[in-house]
Amino acid sequence: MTENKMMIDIGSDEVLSRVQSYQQGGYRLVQMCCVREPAGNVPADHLELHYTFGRDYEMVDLKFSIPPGAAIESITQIYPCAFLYENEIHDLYGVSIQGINIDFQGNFYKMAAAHPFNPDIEPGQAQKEK
Amino acid sequence: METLIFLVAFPLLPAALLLLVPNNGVRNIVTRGSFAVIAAASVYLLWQGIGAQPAFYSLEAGLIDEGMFVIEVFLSALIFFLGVKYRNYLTSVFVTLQFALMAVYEFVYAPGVAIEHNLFVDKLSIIMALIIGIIGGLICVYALGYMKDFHSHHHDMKDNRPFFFFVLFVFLSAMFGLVFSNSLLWLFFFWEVTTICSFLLIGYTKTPEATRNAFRALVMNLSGGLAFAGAIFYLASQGLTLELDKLITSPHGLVMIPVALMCFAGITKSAQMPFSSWLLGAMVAPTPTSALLHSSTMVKAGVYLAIRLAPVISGTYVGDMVALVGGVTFLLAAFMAISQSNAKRVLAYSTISNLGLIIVCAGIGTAPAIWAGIFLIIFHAIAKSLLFLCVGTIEHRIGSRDIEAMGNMFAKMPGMAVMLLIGICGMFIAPFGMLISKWAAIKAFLDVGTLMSPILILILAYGSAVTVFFWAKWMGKIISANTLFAPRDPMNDQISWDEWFSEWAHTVLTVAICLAFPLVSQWLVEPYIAGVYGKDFDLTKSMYMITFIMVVMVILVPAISFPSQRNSYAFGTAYMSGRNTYPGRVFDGSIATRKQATLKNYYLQSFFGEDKFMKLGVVMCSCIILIMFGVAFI
Amino acid sequence: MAYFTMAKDTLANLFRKPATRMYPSVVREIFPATRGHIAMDITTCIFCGICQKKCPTGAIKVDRANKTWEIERLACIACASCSDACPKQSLSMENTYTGPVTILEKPKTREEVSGA
Amino acid sequence: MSYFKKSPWLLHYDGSSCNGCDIEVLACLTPLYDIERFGIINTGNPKHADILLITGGVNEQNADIIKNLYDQMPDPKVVVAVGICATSGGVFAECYNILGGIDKVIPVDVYVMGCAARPEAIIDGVVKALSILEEKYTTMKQEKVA
Amino acid sequence: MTHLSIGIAYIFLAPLVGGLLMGVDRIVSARMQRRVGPPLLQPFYDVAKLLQKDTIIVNRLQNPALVCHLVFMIATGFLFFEGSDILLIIFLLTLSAVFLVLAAYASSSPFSHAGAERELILMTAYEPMVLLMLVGFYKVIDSFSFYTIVESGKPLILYLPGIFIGFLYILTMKFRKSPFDISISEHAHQELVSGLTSDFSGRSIALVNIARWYEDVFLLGLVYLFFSFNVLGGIAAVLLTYLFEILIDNTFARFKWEAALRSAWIVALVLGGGNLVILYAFMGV
Amino acid sequence: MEKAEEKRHTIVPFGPQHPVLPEPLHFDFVLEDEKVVDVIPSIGYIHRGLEILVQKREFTEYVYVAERICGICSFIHGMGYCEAIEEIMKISVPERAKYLRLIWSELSRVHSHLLWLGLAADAFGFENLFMQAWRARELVLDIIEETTGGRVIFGACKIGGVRKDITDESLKTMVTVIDGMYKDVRTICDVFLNDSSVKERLCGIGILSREDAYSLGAVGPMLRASGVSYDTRKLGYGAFGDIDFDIVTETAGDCYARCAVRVHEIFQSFHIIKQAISKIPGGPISVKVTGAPNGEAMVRYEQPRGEVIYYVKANGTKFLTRFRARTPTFANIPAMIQALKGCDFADVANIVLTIDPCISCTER
Ligand code: NFV
Ligand code: SF4
Ligand code: SF4
Ligand code: SF4
Repeated sequence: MTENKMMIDIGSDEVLSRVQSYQQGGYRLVQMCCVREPAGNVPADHLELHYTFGRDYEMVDLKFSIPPGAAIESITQIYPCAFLYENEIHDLYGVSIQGINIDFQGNFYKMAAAHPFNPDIEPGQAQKEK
Repeated sequence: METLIFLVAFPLLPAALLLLVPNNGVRNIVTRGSFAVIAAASVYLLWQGIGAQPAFYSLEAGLIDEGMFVIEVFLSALIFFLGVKYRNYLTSVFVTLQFALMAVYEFVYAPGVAIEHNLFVDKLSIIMALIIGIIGGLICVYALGYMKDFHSHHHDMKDNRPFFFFVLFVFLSAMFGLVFSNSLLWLFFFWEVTTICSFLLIGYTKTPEATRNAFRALVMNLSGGLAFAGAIFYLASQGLTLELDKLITSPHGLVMIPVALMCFAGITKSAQMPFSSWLLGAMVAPTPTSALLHSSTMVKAGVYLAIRLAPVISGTYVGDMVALVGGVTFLLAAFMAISQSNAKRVLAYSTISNLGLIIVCAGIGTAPAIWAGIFLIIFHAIAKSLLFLCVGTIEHRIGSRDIEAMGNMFAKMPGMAVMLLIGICGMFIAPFGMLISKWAAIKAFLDVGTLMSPILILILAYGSAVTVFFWAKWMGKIISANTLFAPRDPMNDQISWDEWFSEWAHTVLTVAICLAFPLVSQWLVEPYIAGVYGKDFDLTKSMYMITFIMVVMVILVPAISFPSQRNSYAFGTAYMSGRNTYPGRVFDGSIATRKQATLKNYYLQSFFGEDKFMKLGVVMCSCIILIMFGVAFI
Repeated sequence: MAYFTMAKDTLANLFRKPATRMYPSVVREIFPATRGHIAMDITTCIFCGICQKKCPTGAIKVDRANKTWEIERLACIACASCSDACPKQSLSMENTYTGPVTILEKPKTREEVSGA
Repeated sequence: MSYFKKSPWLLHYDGSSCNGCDIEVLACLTPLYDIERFGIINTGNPKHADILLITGGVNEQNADIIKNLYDQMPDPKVVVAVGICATSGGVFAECYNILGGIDKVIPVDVYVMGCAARPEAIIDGVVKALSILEEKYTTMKQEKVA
Repeated sequence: MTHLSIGIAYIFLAPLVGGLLMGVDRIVSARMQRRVGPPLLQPFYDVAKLLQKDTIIVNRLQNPALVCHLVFMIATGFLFFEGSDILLIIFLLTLSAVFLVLAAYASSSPFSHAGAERELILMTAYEPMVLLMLVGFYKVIDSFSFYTIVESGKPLILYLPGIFIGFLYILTMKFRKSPFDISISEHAHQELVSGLTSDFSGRSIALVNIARWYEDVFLLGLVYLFFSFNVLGGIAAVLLTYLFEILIDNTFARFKWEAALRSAWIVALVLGGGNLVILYAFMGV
Repeated sequence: MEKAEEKRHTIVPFGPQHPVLPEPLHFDFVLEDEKVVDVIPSIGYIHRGLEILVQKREFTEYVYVAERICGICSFIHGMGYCEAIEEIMKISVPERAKYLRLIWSELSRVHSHLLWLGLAADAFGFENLFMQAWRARELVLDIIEETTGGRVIFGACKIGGVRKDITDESLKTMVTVIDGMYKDVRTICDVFLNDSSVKERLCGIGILSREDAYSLGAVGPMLRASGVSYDTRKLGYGAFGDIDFDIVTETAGDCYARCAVRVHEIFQSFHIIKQAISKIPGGPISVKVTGAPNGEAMVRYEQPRGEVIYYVKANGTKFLTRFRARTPTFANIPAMIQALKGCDFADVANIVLTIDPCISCTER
């Protein structure tokens, strides 16, 4: 069996509808993660988010980038188990994610640094925006 | 004889006074004074009775009988009316039937019946009189303080204390009458009065729930009364004796039917399954009522009758069935007590359970069984009353009668906690009363001589095992601590003198009776049994010594080791899996919260669920009762 | 119902020799490949500093100018990255582990190692 | 005469370790190493323990836990830091969330090196800790007398 | 008089025997697991150490309760070997156990609390069987005294095989062995940490351990009664029983409280009750 | 009337220090008697933040850090990291190295599963079984130590291949040792699968339905025990393409099924190792790596606990932009919480352990 995986760039506005369609297509959430130094022509202080879905041995990675300090919608309404990833992204990168079903309010990891992967963002800024 | 009449009649005096003079000061004085008089009189009765033979008296009955009949008519009419008013027609039906039976008796048979002795006193009566006089009296004193608080807590309820105390004292009077009556007619009369008194007390608060439960109690007890009336009717119609002493010495075959009927009455009154629900329902009443019903009066009337009848039914199938009803009730009520967190309900189930054991003893009816049964009555009355009083006081202080709310009691109300602990110890811990009786009961069951023996032993084995569970967890709750040094509850000091007095008196009695039980046995119980069974009976004397030492140890070892601990060890916080802890068992919880680790007892609902066992018990006991009647008629 | 499935073996174990290695009274021979601790042959070292660069924990400090080479044992994870990279084979991975130290023996400064 | 040498009870807490040392500590309990030979019991409860065995470093979140566990142990007690992470933070020393070795929050008596620390090394470490434990008991007793 | 001196001897020797037995237990267990295990005297070392260690308490009531636990445990065994009424002694045993539970309640951490509850469940589970056993003794020997039973020379085991097996079953609970070690554990294999003893330290645990030695000897005394017709055989049987309990300990997963309670009750009913009924039916009533 | 139910809720802090949890993990349990009514987990006790070290360590040294994500599944972390870099740099690893990686990764699966069996036995109170499982595990550790030089941290992988070769002789002895282990492990596993007292504690406990397991994103034995046949090894990464094996699945979805899956996987791994040994080609074990990676890659492997995902992003320097590991335990946590609801307190340890939680992997 050969590996069947792809990475798709999408706009940040189509995230929810895309995720929805994967959910309906029987995909499950494989992972979500965040990168600070996006590639391509996106400004350097943007964050790039990866939402990965899988069905059987097929894997699809949705990539989109958001400007610093932007808030995004949670996908826990679609994939309830996403709360772990979202809380993690929030804590590590300071991305404020709205409407997480189990929101740890920034207490997912208790850390010395507020948002260690994204030192630019003011500590607590993410919470304030909510 | 004068003492007997005095005891029956005297309580009516304060009753009348309290009803007519609704003044708090007067009530306090009258109640305390009457307690002193009644208690003194019952002790005097003991003084007279020790060493004496049972005494039988014939009172010129004509007028009294007539008077009783009139009262009975009046009461029946009242109940009939109430039944109709509250649409509780079953009550009316029962009372009508009962009245019809008695009326027929009165007009058809009464003239032909000669009653030789209508009053009597023997050692059992003395024991009962002491319980009624001292424990019942103490409860009345307690009620002074309690009811005052009660009405200051419940403004929505009408303060009808004069009436309440009136009923209390009438109740005592009726109980005295009940234990001194040799004439079944009189016995029946007092029997019915206690039924009505309890009805009035349960319904005291007049809430819908109270009224409903009062009627339930009434209906169930009336059904017993009906059976009692039937027994009298049968006896009279067959030309048999209507005297208790003669009845229990008459040849078995003839009297089996009325005796079975009377046992049934006893079963209803002592809240055995399937009739236990009335006693549970009675919990809505103010605590003195519960204490009274559970310890010294009402239910004790039921077991008293059963113990009295024991010689007749002993060794018969009727006796076996009675024992089985008691056994099943004993077992299942104990099971159900596990699933309760409401302190009063736990107490209620434990009462039902213990009464069940007494009924078993009565049903077995051998000399050792009766010994055990009588001691169960004594110990249970004292300890259970103590527990009710404590729970009542605590409820007013902490605003809850839930066991789970009683954590930290030792720090907040040390005195109360000690009393409660002693009361609980009295119910199940080794050298204390209930366990001595249980020990005797096991020995008694060993030698029953039929297959009843292993059955009852099994029942007892399981029943007492669960007893440990629900009492011990309650004790645990009391001594567990939320914080190291909780401030004393300021409310502690507001507990009224009457309550304190009554509770401490109970506490002292609980311990004292354990130390003194050899004397009680020698002076009262053994002579009674010797009298009834005609043979000398004596329990291993060596046991006295051991229990004595044990009681002393149970009191002394904690008393010595506790103060010696005072400052020798460092205090620390409890282990919380390494999470940070703060005073009061608070810890750092998930998601940056701070929580209190709550310690709740287990109720094992899935295992010892109330519904399940209640249904089972009702069905089983109903069947057993039917069989009992079946074998009685055959 | 299959209780006591382990009973036979358990009883047999009573008569077997325990599997225990009686350390410390009997010391087992350590596999030659085991990564125990880093040994240094200071005589061959050219103080190039490659080992310092390759060390993932920064346990090695090489001072080119003063020609010193130091290792902090309490930071070394025995990964053998340094010894793999050393151009002179001055470093080698020995298979004996470093013993525990008490608070008193804990080096206040970086332990100087020359030779062993 | 003190019996601490004969009956040291362990509490093992896994700090921010990678599990490597953690499972090696557990391996010490098992037949091949069987530290019960020395009378050691893994109690899992600070209130019973004499020796606190910590693997892994200290991070922001478990610093309190470690302190708390240490406080809940009755005297005399010793602390053994097992593995490089516990002694110095090891390979993670530079991570943002690692404060360093165990000695950053509680006093450590014995350091066991190795990544992962070998069971033999752990046994050595515990044995070494025993004499310290005994010393501590002696001083404790003297203090009590004084 | 000799009975009294045996009783007194119990007070002094029981901890020695109990401690040694526990030492043997630990070694045998270890061997069964292919380990070497601790020295034979390890239990004594442990207690000696615990006595030297500091004690931290959470509640002032916990140590007095433990003292009571120990005192009544000693009293239980003393009276037993002194020849008093066993029925009464069993109540005393319960009393002692209740004090242990109370101590755990007093120390009031979530784990000791749950341990206390579970211990109560265990007590509920084993108590019927204990009572049935005594009744069985009584039925056969007509006495509740250790010495009358011993002197009767009757092979109780032949009369009470069901009861003996039932007793073995609950003995596992009393010895706190797997599968019934649900309320207490000194080894760290417990969702309840150390269960009852979670919040005891130093001296408190020492008290618990010593009481346990006394208890073990007393329980083995009960086992001995079944085989008392032959002294040597009896002692051998007791040791075999102990060995068997260790084997059970090493071949079972821990039960949950519900399984413990239910199974113990069923065993008591079927084996204990059945044996009794047969006794009553055949031995005449 | 008071609300009886709420009054009876016991709140118990469970962990981070708890004898049945080998690793720090905390739950606030809300219990009624011993029934779990609610559970709130909290993690972060092992969060080290090692992913950020890619910015401080050269990518060639980072493999030592990656290996120390976890001491149980250490090898595959190192290997996964290397393969992700190799994918970006388009390095083709020598065949022999692929086979060696496969052998070690399967050995690490065996040791991890045996370790788990022991811990699980401990959780349901079977001390003897715990001891025996760990005794057997030492045999695997010996093989590992002999061939890699480390007992739990292998340190055998590097970018471009492996650091150590296994001699043919060693491979032969490996086969005999494995053959010898069969019987030993069989007796232990038989107890797990057949003993009634064990079954009592495992069967019907912590049931996770197929749907839940799938939609909550469970992976590994947790997923396979619920009847989903999914095993990343089937992707044929490394040398797995040449290996013949079937995915182990169970359908019950309870603790017993998860246990059974792991038990069968142990034997499967033995089988795979033997196959690999019989097929292993000769040749070099590594290629030289020059330059620095640039690009991104997302790869997945089958860890003992399930599918692990590595995402690596490089920018052409020696320091990577981002390394991320999504570990199987992380993915299994929602499923675990689901399985915990309504269970008995006594089963908590069982259920938590049947996901084989590895917190150091989870939190990195
Ligand atoms: N979770 C996890 Fe691991 C595994 N298997 C890895 O990715 O153990 Ni620590
Ligand atoms: S790499 Fe080798 S030669 Fe260079 S400094 Fe280090 S030890 Fe010396
Ligand atoms: S072995 Fe590893 S950690 Fe130790 S000094 Fe060498 S490179 Fe550094
Ligand atoms: S010292 Fe090494 S093996 Fe031990 S915990 Fe730290 S990284 Fe893991």
